[in-house]
Amino acid sequence: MLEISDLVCGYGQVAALRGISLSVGEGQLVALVGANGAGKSTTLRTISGLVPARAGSIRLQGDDVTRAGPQKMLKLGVAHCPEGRRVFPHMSVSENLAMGAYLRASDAGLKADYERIYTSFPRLAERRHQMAGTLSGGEQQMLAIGRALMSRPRLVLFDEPSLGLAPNIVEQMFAIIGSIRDAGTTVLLVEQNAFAALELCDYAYLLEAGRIVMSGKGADLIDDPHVRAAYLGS
Amino acid sequence: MSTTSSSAILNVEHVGMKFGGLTAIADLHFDVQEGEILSLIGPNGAGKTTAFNIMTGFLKPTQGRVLFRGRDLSQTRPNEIARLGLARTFQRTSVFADDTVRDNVLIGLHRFGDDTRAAALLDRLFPTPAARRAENAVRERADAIIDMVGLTARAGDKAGSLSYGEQRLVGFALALAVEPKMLLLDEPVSGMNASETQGFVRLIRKVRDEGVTILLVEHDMPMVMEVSDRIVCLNYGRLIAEGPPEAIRTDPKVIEAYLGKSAAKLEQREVAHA
Amino acid sequence: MTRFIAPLFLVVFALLPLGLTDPYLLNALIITGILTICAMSLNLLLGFTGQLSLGHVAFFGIGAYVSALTALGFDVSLPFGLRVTHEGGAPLLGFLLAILITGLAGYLIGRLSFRVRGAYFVIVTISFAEVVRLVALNWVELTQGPLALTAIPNMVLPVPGLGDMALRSKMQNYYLVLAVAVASYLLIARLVASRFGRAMRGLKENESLALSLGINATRTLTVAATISAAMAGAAGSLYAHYIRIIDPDVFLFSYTVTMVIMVVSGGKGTLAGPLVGGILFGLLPVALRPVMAPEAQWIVYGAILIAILFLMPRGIVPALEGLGERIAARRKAGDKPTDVMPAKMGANP
Amino acid sequence: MDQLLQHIFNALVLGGTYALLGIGLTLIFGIMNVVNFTHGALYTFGGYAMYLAAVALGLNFFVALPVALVAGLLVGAFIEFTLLRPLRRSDIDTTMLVMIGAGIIMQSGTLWIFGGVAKAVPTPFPAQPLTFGPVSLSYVNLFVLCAAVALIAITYFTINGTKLGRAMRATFQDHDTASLMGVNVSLIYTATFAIGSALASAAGALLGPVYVVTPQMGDLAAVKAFAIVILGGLGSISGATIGGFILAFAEELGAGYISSGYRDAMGFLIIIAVLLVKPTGLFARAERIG
Amino acid sequence: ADTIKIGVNEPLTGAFAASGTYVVNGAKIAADEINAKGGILGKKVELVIEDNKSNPTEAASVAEKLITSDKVPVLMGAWGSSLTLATMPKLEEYSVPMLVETSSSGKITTSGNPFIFRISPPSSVEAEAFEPSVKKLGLKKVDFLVINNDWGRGAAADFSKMLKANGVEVGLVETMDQSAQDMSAQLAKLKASDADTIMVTSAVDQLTLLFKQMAALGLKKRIITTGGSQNPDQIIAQAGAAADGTMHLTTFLPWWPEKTPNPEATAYFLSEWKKRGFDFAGATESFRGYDGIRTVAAAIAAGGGTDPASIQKGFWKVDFKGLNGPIKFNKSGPAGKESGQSKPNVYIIEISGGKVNQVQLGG
Ligand SMILES: Nc1ncnc2c1ncn2[C@@H]1O[C@H](COP(=O)(O)OP(=O)(O)OP(=O)(O)O)[C@@H](O)[C@H]1O
Ligand SMILES: Nc1ncnc2c1ncn2[C@@H]1O[C@H](COP(=O)(O)OP(=O)(O)OP(=O)(O)O)[C@@H](O)[C@H]1O
Ligand SMILES: [Mg+2]
Ligand SMILES: [Mg+2]
Repeated sequence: MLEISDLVCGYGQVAALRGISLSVGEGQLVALVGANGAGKSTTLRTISGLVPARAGSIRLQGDDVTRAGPQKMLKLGVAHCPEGRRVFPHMSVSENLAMGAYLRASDAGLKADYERIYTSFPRLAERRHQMAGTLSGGEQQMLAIGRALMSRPRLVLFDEPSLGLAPNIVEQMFAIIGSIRDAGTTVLLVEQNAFAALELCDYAYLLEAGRIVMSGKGADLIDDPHVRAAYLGS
Repeated sequence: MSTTSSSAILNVEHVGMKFGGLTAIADLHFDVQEGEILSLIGPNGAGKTTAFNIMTGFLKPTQGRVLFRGRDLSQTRPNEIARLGLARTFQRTSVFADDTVRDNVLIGLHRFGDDTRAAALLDRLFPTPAARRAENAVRERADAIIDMVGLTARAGDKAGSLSYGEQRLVGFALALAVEPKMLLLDEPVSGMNASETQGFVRLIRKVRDEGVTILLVEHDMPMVMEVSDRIVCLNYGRLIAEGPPEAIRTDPKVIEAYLGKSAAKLEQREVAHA
Repeated sequence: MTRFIAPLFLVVFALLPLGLTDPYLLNALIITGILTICAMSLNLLLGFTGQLSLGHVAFFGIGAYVSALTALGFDVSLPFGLRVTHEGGAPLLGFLLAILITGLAGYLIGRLSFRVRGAYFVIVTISFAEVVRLVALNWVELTQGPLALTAIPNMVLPVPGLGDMALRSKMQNYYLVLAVAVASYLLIARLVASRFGRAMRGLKENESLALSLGINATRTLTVAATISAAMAGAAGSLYAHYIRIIDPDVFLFSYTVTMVIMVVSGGKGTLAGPLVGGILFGLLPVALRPVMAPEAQWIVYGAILIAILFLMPRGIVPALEGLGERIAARRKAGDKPTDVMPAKMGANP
Repeated sequence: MDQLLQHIFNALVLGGTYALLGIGLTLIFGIMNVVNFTHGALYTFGGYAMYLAAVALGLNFFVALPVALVAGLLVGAFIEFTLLRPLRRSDIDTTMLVMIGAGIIMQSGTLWIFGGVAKAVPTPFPAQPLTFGPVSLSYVNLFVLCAAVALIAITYFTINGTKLGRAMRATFQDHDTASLMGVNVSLIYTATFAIGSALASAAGALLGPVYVVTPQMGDLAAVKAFAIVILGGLGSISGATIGGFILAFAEELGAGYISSGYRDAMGFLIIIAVLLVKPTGLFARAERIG
Repeated sequence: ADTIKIGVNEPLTGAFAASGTYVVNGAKIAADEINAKGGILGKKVELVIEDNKSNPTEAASVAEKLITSDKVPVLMGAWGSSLTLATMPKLEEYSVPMLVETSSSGKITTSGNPFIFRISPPSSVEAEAFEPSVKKLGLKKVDFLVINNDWGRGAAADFSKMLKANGVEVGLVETMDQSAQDMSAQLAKLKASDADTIMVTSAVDQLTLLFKQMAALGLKKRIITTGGSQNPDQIIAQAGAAADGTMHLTTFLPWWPEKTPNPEATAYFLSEWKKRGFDFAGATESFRGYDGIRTVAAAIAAGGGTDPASIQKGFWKVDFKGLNGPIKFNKSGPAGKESGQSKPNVYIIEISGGKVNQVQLGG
């Protein structure tokens, strides 16, 4: 579904990605792991069009979308749940969710989608009218996840969705990701909780200093001694 | 629950906090002993960050009070609390984004070698030799702190251009620059992977060994269980459990409200470690 | 590279009058110098603490009035049958009082308005300036209101061994302004380099983080506001004794706008910025005057302002600094090619 | 008593116009975070647009009004497109200065084109006032009040009740994330500035006929608009509306019963007083730390 | 030099741009007329016109520039009183005389500046001229509404003094900011007062607004404006019926050139004004620029030299008929350093039925 080849990009004079290639198959859950500053977030930002690519290409279902820009990507069904929550602070929880559904052409099924998110995260239901900026860190993270799902994407890019979530909510979150994958949505997942991500994914890439250094089935990476030492802490 | 004991560095006494109709903290009561690593855990929205905000003077509790080394903090402003030796980090990344990492730490060290002599004012206004010496000392100290958190390679980069995990380290370095007696860390390892977390644990231990008491808020349970001397668990702003890690891990109330199935995994890991 | 701007300016402007015979240009330089002092003082707030004062002219005006009234004397009756009379005294006393009283005003405004930040601070300062202007306009007994204070004496300086010297000539006034400007510059430069300067920077960028590091926001900002106000007050005093007549028009909002233009176009938060911006926008109207119609002068003035910001959004001095850095980086890269270039600030998403 | 009643009526009319000035600015300053020094110039522009449409082109008064409004919309879009767009990532002081430059150009341009002599715009309303006992109210003022209220209501609904309004708020809170939601951020920038400008222009077009049209008419209006916006809380339409009425009552009653010399000081004194009591402004946004 | 330079220091941009421009246009007519007749002392006059931006600091700088760079031996300016006051130290510094054409502040001629010669009336002169009419109009109690600057406050003070001396009660003194557009609060207060007459001092734009707002409030009292900056035709055009019944003290009667002290000159000035495509309404303001330059020319001729000192001496010898009466300077201010003040005629006109009528009450 998503095909990235030789992607290069950076900020100012900093090179963040030095030519990476990866592919995500339809309906797959692909994990991207790597150390702080490796360029994981940058990869996702480039796919969704927030950061322009300097070289290389991004193809979505065969079409070149390297310079499509965020709006176009969303129209093509790519949603990005950004790093660091990034909720709209002066809008209520429900308005934030409504922003997630901004591009949806029709309101059909909108109600059901709200309810689905509220049942997944009951805390959000409780706080429907609270300004998102005053939510606790974890509550904001739940909101960010819910918001990304509101567009009914075909491909979701999750950037550290477990960040700041309580252990029981983390589990729930992984369950949700598993279930949307099972429902046919493709997922590209960046996670520091590498163990959980590698367990859950169909395929994984390891990013170091802006280059892909390893890829394979999740289980294979878990067993790799380098990965164990550098990312799993054992 | 413990009452004010002589070795407690921080006493939280029946603190409550309401936002409009919402009770974020209800009658919170616990102590932190000098030199320990105490973790504060609890579900999202339980009131942990709010408790930090109260302890550091950013919020005034609607009820109760906090004592730091026996001193009531209710009328004390955040900057004064920092000067008393109680420093914190923030849950959301918080750095001086437009300055380099080194300048960040220098700002944090703005009181380094503080002295109230009248001559200090002169040093400020004229480039006396004493002023130059002080300036060199402060720069050395900054580099030492940066080295300690492992950011030496990025010391000259703008803090805002660092990756998320690196920015969290800058936040930690800033708190260290205050030379605190006690550190409040709000989710310090979020955004770090397991190996980076282990490095950070070593760092915390080192800081503690230098005599700094640590109160930790963190959702990374393996890390919490490993590093804590004692754990306090909150739910809906109330204390639901308090005790050593082993007790908390198996406490049914904590499992129900917070740990969920991960409790079982923690046990496995423990076994694997053993 | 930009380190040399200030010393260069000092040398050029110290020598300039020796080759300059046109009193009109000298007059323009004096007025520009006075406004540049104001700009430097505004920069202390806007550039280094990040607080925009759009009422800065209030301190300038208060300084002018205090100094003028000290020299001229006054006789006012207050409520409850009180009566205050002052005979009129030495202009130098007025200068010192102007600094003292505007500093005090700055302190009070700081105490009051630094309970709030950002936009709210802006409006408190505008409000303050407007209220002060209206007081100057309506308290006729003290200020003569719109009738203006006239016949303000020239500044008199005691010269050791020579007795008092009245600064009647332009040249004398020019060097007085230059001396005050140099003193202001040095004071700001030292402040900014000290830990007080670090505290200001911290507050400007992230206030709650700064607080958590023990930086006393209220005190730091109030001290900055006090010094800034006192400096503007000193400039006001110089103005009063040079122009020798003042009326409530010294509180015109357009003076504040001019100061802001000088600071931001030159580069706020840099030491040399207000100097460069001050000289440029102080002398630009003088340069435009002979070449075009009055309305066109303003249009060109506005267009030049916009053009500068389009080319150098952070101001002239930071742009020069950036240029210098890039040249240095290129030279270094030439020496030993490296893969990673030093980080440059990009937009932070 | 009669005098008080008259003051109250006056303040209501004045408050409506202040509120209209305030909401235009609250969009640009409060929501977009651009310190808009062209607001006064756009207000003046509205006055002259009305003059051109009604006097030079001879259009009907009620046709000329929307013409002026649309002209303001276009000028606003143009300013955003040419001046603000290239500086989108610059800081607030830089854009403020560019707006100062633009304001200077617009005002001097107006002076150059139209000269300094005031222009009057005739209205179709009867000159005789409506009288209720001791209180008089002119038809024009009544019309202006109604038009202002209608424009405020429409704006309020647009910002708080439509998808466009939501996208506007989202964009200026976090524009990268807004673009991830599929918002056409560039369009929103232009639209917001244009709508704010149209409101300023509408205020000028409505008040031009009540007063006279001069190149300086916007100066005082702009300062007051800033005060209103901040009194009411940044970015809040209802706050700006209430702020407008508070300012009007303060000025009217202050001038009536305290001193007309300090009339314009009243509003500012109120602001200082309010901030003393409530340092976050009347309608503060909830913020949190940590 | 083959020309005589006259510096003109007027507000061409900023708050007073309209008035300053009118004055300059009047001045140009005078200069062209003088040059067409061969100039003075055999030399043509050349106006050096500078904009003081309605800002006192600029006014002072402009004076400095005109004197030192352009080397003008004499100036005319600077419209507003604070603008004029700001230039005065410069005149002393360089010993160059200036003709003041518009400013009304008493201080200008009483502060001991011997380089000042004024043809516009300070409000005390106006009040004096109006005195005989007080009884005839039957004034009992008068309120004031004045612009909050030296001009308005000076008028309120001088007229109050004169009225009190004539047994007329003085009530409220309300002020308005020079840029204020909404005066309804002041008017509501004046409406509730028991005075029979309101004396108003302000410039034409604000007067227009006042009359409209008075009508809107149903305020019907006798209105008398002072200050000579009314442009009645502009008021009629812009305030319409609202201006009906208002009375105005003016110093020039362009409506009836034949009734003016110098009918031919008035007729010439008005025809030139029209020929150049200017608005008739501006004539009441611009005639001061015209008379001002003619006065300067007369001073040059009388002094017999083109240096500042001769011109200063010449001013004292000036005696000719301006558009509003004889121009001749009387001494004013502290002995030894007197300024010159000419005393123009003052007329009362009334607007009724959309027309200007002269009120013959004596005076
Ligand atoms: N806005 C920016 N300006 C300049 N450099 C940046 C910016 N954002 C990221 N970088 C740099 O790009 C590199 C990759 O950053 P990125 O955020 O993609 O890392 P990451 O893998 O997501 O790390 P983390 O796990 O800490 O989030 C880092 O070296 C970082 O310093
Ligand atoms: N300023 C505020 N206004 C309203 N509600 C608030 C405010 N600050 C916090 N809250 C609410 O109080 C509760 C406690 O928040 P707090 O940030 O302390 O939670 P937390 O325990 O730190 O959670 P997390 O683990 O998610 O960070 C949350 O439900 C939050 O929504
Ligand atoms: Mg990342
Ligand atoms: Mg928290």
